[in-house]
Amino acid sequence: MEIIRYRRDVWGEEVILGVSWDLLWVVAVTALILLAAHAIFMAVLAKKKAKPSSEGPRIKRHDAIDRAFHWIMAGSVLVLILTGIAPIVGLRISWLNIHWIAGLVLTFVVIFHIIRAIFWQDFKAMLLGPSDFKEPFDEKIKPGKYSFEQKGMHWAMTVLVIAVIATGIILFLHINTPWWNRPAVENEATLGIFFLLHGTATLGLIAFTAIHIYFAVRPEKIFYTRSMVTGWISEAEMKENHDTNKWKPE
Amino acid sequence: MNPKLTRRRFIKGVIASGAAAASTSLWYSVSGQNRPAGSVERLLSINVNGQVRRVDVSPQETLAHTLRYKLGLTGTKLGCNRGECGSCTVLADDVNIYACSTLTHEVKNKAVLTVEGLRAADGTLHPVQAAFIEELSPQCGFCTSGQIMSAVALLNTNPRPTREEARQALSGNLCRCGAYDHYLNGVMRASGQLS
Amino acid sequence: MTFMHIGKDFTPPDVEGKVTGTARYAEDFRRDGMVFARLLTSPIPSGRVVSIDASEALAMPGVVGIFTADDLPPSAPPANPALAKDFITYVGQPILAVAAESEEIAEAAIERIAIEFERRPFVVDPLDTLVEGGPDPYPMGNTLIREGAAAAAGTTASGTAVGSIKWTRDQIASFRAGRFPTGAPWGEEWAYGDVDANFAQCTTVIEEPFVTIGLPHHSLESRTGMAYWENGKCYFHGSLQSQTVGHAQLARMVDVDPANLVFINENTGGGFGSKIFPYPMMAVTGRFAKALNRPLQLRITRADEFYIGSARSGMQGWIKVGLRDNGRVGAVDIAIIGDAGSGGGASGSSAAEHVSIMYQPEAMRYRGMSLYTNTTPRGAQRGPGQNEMAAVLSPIMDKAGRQAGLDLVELRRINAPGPDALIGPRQGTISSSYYPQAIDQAAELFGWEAKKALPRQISATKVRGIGVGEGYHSAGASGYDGLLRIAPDGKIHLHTGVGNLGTYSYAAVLRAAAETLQCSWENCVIEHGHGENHLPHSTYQGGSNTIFTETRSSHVAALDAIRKMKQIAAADFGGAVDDYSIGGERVFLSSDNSKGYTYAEVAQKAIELGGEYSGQVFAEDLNDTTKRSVQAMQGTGLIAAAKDTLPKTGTTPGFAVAMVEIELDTETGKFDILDYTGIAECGTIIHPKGLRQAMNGGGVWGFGMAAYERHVYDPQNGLPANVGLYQAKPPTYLDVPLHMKSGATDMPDPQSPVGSRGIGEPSQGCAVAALMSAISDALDGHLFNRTPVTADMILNHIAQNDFNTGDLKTNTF
Amino acid sequence: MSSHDVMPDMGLYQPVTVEDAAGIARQFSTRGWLVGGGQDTYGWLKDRAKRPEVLIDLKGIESMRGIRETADGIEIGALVTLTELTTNSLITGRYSLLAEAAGRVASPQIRNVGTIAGNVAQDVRCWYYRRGLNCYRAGGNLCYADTPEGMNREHALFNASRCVAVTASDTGPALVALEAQMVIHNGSSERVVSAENFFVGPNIDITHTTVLRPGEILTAVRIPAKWANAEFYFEKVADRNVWDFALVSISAAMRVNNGVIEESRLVAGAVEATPRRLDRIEQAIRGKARNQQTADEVAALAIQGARPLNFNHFKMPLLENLVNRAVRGHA
Repeated sequence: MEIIRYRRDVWGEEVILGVSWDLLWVVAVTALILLAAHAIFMAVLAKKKAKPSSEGPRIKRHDAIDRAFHWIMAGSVLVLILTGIAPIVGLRISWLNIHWIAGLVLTFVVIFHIIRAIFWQDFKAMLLGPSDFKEPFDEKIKPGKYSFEQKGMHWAMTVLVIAVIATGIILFLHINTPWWNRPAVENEATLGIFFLLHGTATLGLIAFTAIHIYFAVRPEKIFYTRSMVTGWISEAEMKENHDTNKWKPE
Repeated sequence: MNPKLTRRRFIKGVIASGAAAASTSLWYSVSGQNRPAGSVERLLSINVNGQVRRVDVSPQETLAHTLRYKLGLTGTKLGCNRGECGSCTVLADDVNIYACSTLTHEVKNKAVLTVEGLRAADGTLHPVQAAFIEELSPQCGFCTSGQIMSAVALLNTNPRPTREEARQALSGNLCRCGAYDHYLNGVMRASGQLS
Repeated sequence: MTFMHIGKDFTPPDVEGKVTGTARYAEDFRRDGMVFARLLTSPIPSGRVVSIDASEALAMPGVVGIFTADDLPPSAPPANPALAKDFITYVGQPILAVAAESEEIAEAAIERIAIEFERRPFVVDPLDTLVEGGPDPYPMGNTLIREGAAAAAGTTASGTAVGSIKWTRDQIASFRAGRFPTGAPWGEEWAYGDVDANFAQCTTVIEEPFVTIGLPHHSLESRTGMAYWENGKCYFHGSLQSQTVGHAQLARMVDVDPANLVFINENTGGGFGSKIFPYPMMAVTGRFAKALNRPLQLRITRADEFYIGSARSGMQGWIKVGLRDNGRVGAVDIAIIGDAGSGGGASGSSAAEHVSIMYQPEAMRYRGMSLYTNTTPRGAQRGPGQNEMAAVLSPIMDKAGRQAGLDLVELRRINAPGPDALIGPRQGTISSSYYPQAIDQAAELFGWEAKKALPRQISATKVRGIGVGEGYHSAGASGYDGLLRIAPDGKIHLHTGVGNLGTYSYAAVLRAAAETLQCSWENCVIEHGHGENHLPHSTYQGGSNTIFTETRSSHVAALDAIRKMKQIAAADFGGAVDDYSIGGERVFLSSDNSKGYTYAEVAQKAIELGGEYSGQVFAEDLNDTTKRSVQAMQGTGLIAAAKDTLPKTGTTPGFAVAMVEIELDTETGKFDILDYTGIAECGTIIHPKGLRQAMNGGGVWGFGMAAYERHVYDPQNGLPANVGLYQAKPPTYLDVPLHMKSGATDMPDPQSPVGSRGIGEPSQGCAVAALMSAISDALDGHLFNRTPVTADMILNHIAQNDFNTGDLKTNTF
Repeated sequence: MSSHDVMPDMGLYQPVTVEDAAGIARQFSTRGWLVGGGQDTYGWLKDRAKRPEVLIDLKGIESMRGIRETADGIEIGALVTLTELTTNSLITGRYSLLAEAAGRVASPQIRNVGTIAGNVAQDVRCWYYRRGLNCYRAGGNLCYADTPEGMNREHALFNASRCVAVTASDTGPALVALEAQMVIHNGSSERVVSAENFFVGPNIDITHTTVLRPGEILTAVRIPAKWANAEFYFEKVADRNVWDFALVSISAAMRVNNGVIEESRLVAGAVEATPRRLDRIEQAIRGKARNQQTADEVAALAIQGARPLNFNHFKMPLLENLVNRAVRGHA
């Protein structure tokens, strides 16, 4: 199996076309196996804890605007993944326009989110410090607003999304759009590297999206998902999962 | 202009491992190795100019190649080897085709007629041949065999074509010398319409 | 004058082989142990070979060898190397050849060869290299420098170098906009008369830019060669237009003594100027065969033929023409940038010469240059210079004529070159001309006046256009050798070193010898096409040149035979040589025809006498090739060999005039040619069917150049877009008229013993010019100022789209 | 630069049933190549621009031959040659549009061998792509034709999504006009796709021109009786009249009653990657008289949405003019 797709062009030069889409199946199968293993582990071996009640006082976890951001982003990422892999898996849809429009949506919401997170939100709450790394290994340590896993997922997603956006914009500049005509490609090899990066980042994004969705629907975590819809978690849920010294909700 | 001044490596070579496998089996596959089961037999009997000839034909071999390289019938010319000129025109079951764009295996059950097979048993020229001489139809002659074969195919089905029908029928034969008018005169003469 | 043979049809001996398939061309020959070679060609338009790794290919079973530029004598730009190494200058340029037991193996081996290239800047449009700062096609520059007269026009023999020439951006912009660029340097220049003073006397003066695009020859037989060496002799099966004129050159190329080179070339599948002389690839065939010590066939594919098979030069130019109030052309000023491709020569000067002869301007100035581009090498193609000039000139002259209120045929008639016409920068004379009569003959046969009166609009979407066009080419030389042998069996062996490229002139010219000898054609045997047939040094066969030149050679050989026969007869029967006559294939005493010999008897006598009669002694002024042939035949009959030293003055012209009527569909941009009439002015007709072939074939070539064929290159990567025949678009049966009319003045040229001149090139020039004029006429005199004019250009013009015309771009649109 | 012209070494299968052929095709998937007449195939292979390992010659499959009448129209076997289409009385009698289109393909010899299936399934024409350049359609990341300096006179006006190549088929547009159905067999089952949906553009699948997937074989083309003996118009404009691909072609079928167009199908060739149905024209002429006036009124609709490249602007007036002719009914 190859990792990178090459092709020898008529000038005899080996040009990188992009990531090998065989890896898509590797990623999909690997993610599936790992998640299935986790599910089985949780179902069979893990200590069953009582689920904290969702009744009682409600603690605000996400502003409406942040929830909207999350879901727009989620939607655009899913659309991007779907339209991006459609031609690879042989799904015959007119994907490209949807893909770049979704890409633009994603880009705008990400920019919005970055600005908002830096200036108006508790940016520190998401920072991943050295102390956070003790958290998974010590049951006594509870996180602040965001758990180690949540922070990890956030930053992984941040890196991947920025990577797909950055490479995606470069690729976007190479197609015809309502605003410009594509230029002549001066260097096919460089373009190929951007396709490779875009593809690689996509594979990562697919894997992390799968993990994210999996955890989002796990019974012990689903209240977070609910909070992403409704904005609140219960006080019981908060106390069970968070250190109130570190997270002081309004 | 976008001069690319970088030194770049050029390797005319194996595009993909699959292609490499295909081409390595090239010549020594004559002995029959590397042939997937169920594919065609190499040893063929083909009917050319009324004679059944036994030939060893590789699966991808074109009829023009077999005629010229294996059977010594060099009257069939290769002008382009791409179906773009008509110099290789032969008849397969009386239908004019481009021998360069036909696999020999495709015509194994057909009667192939080339320019060498047109003379009568007593050596008399075919009427098209005689008429082409009379009209001095060929110039350089490289396309002539093909022109003749298309004319023969036409007259087999339409013994008295109009000049327009003749040029339609011969239109798959390019003449770089531009002797079209003269070939048409030849067809008209061969069909007894010019004297 | 009544002739026995001249002006009568005959069946050339090679026709039967062509219709039965037995005529053999170079690639039809096989030899025991023969290996097959194939070329690896460059994917890059400009650069050099850094390294070649053929180890993998050479290790393949069945691969017998590789041949690279290192195996050839060194060559320097602008010479066109057979195999490139340090100077790759076009996509498709051969880099190396691989030989193997089969073609399949050779092709597979080519894919296993690793080459490292270094790229250099490249350019596909001459104006892009001419502009300051523009890329150069060679590292040392962009233009051909002809050092002295050593290099004849259109060739790149020794005496040439690559120099550099640049214009400012303003000068380029001005030229592209159709104005003469002030202060710009040129490569060559000539003038006669006072141009400015003559313009001042003109009442109609027009200035127009023009562009013509090169096109490949695409001879249907590619330049495949096969060679083998036996006992120190090289046997070479090749495809050339000329059989013997290039013998010494070919011998040098394959590195063999000329006496040990046997060149075999009975049939040539088209040449059109691209096979006049030995071409570089022949060196590879001959030397590779020697290196391997095996018979070797180097087959040239259709794509290879596009790359190395030569092409017409393109022109980007500007012309200013002035008419006096009597319709005479008073002055012409013309500037031409020629696209020489890679290592070729452009033909601007001969283009200008066309203007000078066809319109006889009182004063004229030409400025030009030949620029290289990273496109295929250019060389002579059917009237190089003259024919593309004819094409663009015709509608421009129509415009001037219309402005001056002249009928367009009348305009040509007023300026037509008559017998006292002058030509070119030196204003030399011509041998004869009946061209004004040819115009009248054409107008009569075509019905010009009647067609002119017809309505332009045929229907709502169809318009009629009529046009007249003129073609010219120099049509004859002198100084070549004639050779014949009368055998003791009475057969007259007529030897010729003229090539057989399909015009049948190789045979037709020998009929001049039969005519002089007053012998029956049936008793003549033509010896040609094979070095072992003992051939004389004959002219190079550049179409038109053969008939005039070689009827003279044939004639002098026949005169030599007659002299010798009379001497033999006089010696035996008494009396003076002048008392003897010939007739009925006998030489006899004029006063008593019983005293004499048959040709058979005189041949036997010649053998007995020896000496000059049967080739033991021969004239010193014969060419070495002829001498060798005479020596090889000594004692086999009466040998007559002579060099043509008959008087010759001035240029021998070939003229043709054509008239075309088209029906142009304004909704599709397509047109049908309703009438094509071509009249040749080529002296006496020697072979009517051959002449019709030349006229009609030239007509088809003219249509191709006018409407279909051209080079297209991608400026981004230097790739040619239309390598294959289906993309190059030579005209087919359905692109030419169903009937083509032709004729000739049939008046004798005094400098040919039978009165004949050639017509191969003018037959195309008149056709392309007439068609260009007819297209322009159909569109109310619109000038495209270019060839070809394709359907898209016509559509764009009608739709008032200003896209892709103008700007003088060549090769890229 | 490749100047090869000898066929590369490869395997050849000559199955005699559709099932066997589909089986072999499935087995080799993208390494196999279906051959009918082969007139587009061999050039690809000689150029080494496509490198399948085996050829699957379908010509031995009898069930894919012949032209049959069916309850609703006719069925044309995939192996029916273009010449047969021009001579068969069912076609020349009822569907002369198809006969005319087939008669303008390439050259007589190619029509004698080339099949209807091959003509519709042939790959697009783009000289860059056909030279083996690494373009989108060849699986690469760029287009050489649609660039500021690209030589794209023959390329697309419409719906170019990255790739600007056009369909080369003359019969494809005629079949779309006739509402043909394409019968596709995968060895075990059959599916039927309308001609209109049979062709796919680069926006949907940039490396294929039809819906055929590896292992699938186009076995027949069905033409419904609906358009039998309708009024037809076909015209192909190409540089040369032989061996040339359309610059633009038009195929039209109309039902005309008392001079009024009741229903019509107009399809243009060589203006995009697939045959282009001109539905705006069809709607605009419904209920109108078939005459010059109607033609002049509607023709401009044909080029709405056209996006010309550097050198193909001429295709706009050409398409408009051909639509005009088709609507008015004469050249």
